[in-house]
Amino acid sequence: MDNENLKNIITSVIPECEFSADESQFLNVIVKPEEFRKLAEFLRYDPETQMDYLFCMTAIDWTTHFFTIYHLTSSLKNFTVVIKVKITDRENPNIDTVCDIWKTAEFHEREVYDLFGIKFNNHPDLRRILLEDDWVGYPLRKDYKDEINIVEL
Amino acid sequence: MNFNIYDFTEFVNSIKLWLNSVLPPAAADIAGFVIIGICFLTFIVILGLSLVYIERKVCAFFQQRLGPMRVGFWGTAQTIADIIKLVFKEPLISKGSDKFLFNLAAFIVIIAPFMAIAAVPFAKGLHVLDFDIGLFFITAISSIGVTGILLAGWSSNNKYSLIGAMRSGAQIVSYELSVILSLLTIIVLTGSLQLSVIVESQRDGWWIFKGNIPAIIAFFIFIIASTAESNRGPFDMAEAESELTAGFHTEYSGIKFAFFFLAEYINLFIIAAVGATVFFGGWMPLHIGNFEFFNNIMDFIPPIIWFFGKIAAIIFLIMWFKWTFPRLRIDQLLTLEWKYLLPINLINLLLMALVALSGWHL
Amino acid sequence: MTEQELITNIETAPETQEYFINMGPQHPSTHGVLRLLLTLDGEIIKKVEPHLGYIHRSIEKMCEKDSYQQIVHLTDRMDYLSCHMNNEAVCLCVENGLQLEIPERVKVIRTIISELTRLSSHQLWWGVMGMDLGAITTFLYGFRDRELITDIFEETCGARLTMNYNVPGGVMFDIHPNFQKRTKDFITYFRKKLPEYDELLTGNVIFTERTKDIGYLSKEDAISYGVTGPSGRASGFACDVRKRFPYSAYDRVEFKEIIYTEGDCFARYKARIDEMWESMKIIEQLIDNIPEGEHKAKTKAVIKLPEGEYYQRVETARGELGVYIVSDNKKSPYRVKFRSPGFSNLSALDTMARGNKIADLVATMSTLDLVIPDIDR
Amino acid sequence: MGLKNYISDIYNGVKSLITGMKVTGHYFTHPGEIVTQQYPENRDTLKMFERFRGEVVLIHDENNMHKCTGCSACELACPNGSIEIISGKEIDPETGKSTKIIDTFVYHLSMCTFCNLCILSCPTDAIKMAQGFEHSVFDRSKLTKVLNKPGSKIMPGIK
Repeated sequence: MDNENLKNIITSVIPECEFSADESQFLNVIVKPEEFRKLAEFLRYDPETQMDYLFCMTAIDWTTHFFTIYHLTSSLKNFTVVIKVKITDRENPNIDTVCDIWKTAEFHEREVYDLFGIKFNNHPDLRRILLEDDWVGYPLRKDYKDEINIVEL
Repeated sequence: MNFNIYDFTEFVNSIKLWLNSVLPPAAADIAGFVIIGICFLTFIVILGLSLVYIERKVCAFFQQRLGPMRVGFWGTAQTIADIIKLVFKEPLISKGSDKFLFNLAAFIVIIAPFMAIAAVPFAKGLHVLDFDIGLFFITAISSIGVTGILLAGWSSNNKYSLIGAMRSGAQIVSYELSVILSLLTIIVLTGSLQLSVIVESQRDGWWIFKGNIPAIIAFFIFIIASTAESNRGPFDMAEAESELTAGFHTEYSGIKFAFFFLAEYINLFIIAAVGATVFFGGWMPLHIGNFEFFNNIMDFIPPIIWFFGKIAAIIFLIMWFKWTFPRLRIDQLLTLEWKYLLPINLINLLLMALVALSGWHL
Repeated sequence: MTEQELITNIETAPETQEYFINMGPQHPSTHGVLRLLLTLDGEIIKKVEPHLGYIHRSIEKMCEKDSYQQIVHLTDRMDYLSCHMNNEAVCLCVENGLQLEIPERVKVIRTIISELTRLSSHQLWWGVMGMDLGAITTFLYGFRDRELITDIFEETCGARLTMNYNVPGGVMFDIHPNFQKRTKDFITYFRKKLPEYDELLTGNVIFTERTKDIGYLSKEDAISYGVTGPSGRASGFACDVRKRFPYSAYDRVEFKEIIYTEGDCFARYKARIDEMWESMKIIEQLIDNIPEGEHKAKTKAVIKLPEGEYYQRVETARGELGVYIVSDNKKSPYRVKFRSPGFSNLSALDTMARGNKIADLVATMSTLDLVIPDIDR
Repeated sequence: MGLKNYISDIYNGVKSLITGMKVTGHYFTHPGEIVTQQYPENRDTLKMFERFRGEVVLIHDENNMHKCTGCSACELACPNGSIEIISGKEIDPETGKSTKIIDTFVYHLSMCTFCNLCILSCPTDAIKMAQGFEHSVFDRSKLTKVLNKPGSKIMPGIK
């Protein structure tokens, strides 16, 4: 299946999604947080896609909004899709968890929560994973300031 | 004073006579106790230190290393340096531990092999406790040590220690059976539990050769079971440093830790001594039936060398096990005992009885 | 009574009480500062809860300040046992972004050194695996053979562990004149020594009893948890990046992707042992055919990646390492994410260890081959 | 059948154990294969490989001349800030022009990760990695080193 087909399938589920420029490495889909869960479930369980392997999950802070980024592939079929969820709420960013669909997301979501402060609704155990529990702030946000620990060279 | 390295009876008697001549009888007895006690203390310390050194060297050679090389010639003074360090270390007692039992445990662990070593026949006449239940006494006393291990694990107030102690309890209780049954196999032939009688009965050949196949099987079971009983690898469940950090002696430091360490090696010595006495004729030189010429040559080597040579061989074998095999899991350990060693042992005992009845042994 | 029935019996017994044990951060078999909070019933594990971050060094944050050349040396400190592959991942990602043509010689050199690194990592793992199970001698034998590889590295790359041999565009130095000879000598030597590993551990009855049917991970779980590398392939998950997305010179060598379907500790053990044989095969194919040429493509002193996102994956000794670079056309990246294999592999530990004993947890952990700096980053 | 399995289990188990013991036994009886190096004793014969990265040194020739122009390219290339170059000015007596020279080349060994990036960035090959690896000291401040020797000058002709 090529990217065109994949685009069609995804559009049939989520009509309002955006696709990124063609020259990027993988097919990029940008969706809203409310629709993300639906798309994830579809891609995982639909017999045509069967995206059972979430090989990378992270987030980016674009100062005005966040992207949570899911790199998905299938162990049975050879295609990859990157779902980007645009979260515009900086004060209280939240998104549905997918850790019941891909179990690896449990740790990765905790990491994203830890470093970006994005909350995952219905996550069974959302705590900081790398930093201490009483850490203040979310270090990978671009507006994070730490005068003691960050040394500017 | 008549000194004979082949027979210590006269030597010991002359000391006794001399003591009696210079002291009143009660005082002479007490003086005798003190002398023996001091001898054993020195012996145990030297034995412990040298066994630690030997173990480290043997282990190093198995692993293509050189082992300790710095202190003294080829590192010979290394263990002395270690013990000095341990003596000067602070004896830590963790908060929340039962202090009395915590201290007591270390002593119980060291006392058990201390008492057992008294019954070991070193050479003809060089034998402190030679009574008719000698073998029974050794096996009974040396299992007191497990009380110390259990106490140590419980009183440390540390979960790792407790797990280690419980494992060790289950292990020693089970393997005690195999040790005793494998020794019983030979007792069928000797008809006595007295160690001097057992040694004497091997004047024309060691039981491992005379006792036919059952004796060989019994010896292997004995080696396995006694390794397990002394908590050494591959049966070091109680310590299991990669699982339980250090098991029952996690919380011990300084000289009390040294006690545990020393006790392990003295136990090793006692096990090897019992094995050597029962299966390899103790201090008895290698004799083949009525082959006089050969027997005379063998007799020329002093019995004390025979005895320590045999012990060294058995200890080496046990060390070889330890430095080759992975550790068993606790349930596998018990499976090995109850499903394999014990049934084999019982059948073997029957076989031996058959052999003894039919006179098939030499 | 089967073991399962025994476990249920214990579970239903009214007087037993679950208790917690902290395994780590200072524990001999967590291989670093990993803390596992175990919920135990007697010796049976009810739950494993990993607590990470004891050596979190915020490498991803540091990358946002560093130039692309400087990022490479930070990745050495992630999975220090497969440092070359980590470097290679970043370099490939940057080269990919720059559309840089890499000399053939560089590709071959990188592949050989990658495979040597994999060998050395697996040798260390083998030694440590034996030690975790109580056979300390294996540790020394593993290190003995590994020493020869580190010597090769030291001669060519200048360091034994954190080599930093890759730079964007190529490798830092050309190979040392002795490199080929030493590598060939090593392969001949190690072909003799590897059967010894089997004799010591693989066939050993105690070892097989300790590892067979322990720490089972199904294929579905392996994929869902993203368990990759030899651990994933032992569960039947064909995830070898070298086969699926060949990079460097992997498209021109023949090797087998080791796949076992048992999914237990022994399968993971066997997968790594077999991988050592395959690595040696790859090196043998390439060592005599290193093409002539430059050891480095020309790059600018200040590298600026064009705006965009770049994802590159490589197969490290522990599994699939992903490097995700988002660039905004400055001298340092906007965001770097390292998808480290250990992090995902560790997340499956709970599933694998439940219902087993503490001793099995140790075996399971050592077959997962965790490197803590890789997990914490 | 059960009994047969039982016995073959025991036989195979014992056999595998003996195979393992053979391996360790082989090494025990072949002390010639011991790989231990006794480090402080073998200092005289211990030679590091020429590419080994032990510490950064500034190359001085026999006339106490070095090639560092003080351009601080290495300072910029260093990811950890382990190099600090404090430069001064020198007035050429013949032409009267002032040129930039190094005053002190400070090297913090405690921060160095031996990544070799400074060496690669140096335009005049003034610094190199030396093979010394015995860096342990009792006082941390001793790890901060000044690499240019006192009274050293820049080699003529290096720009």
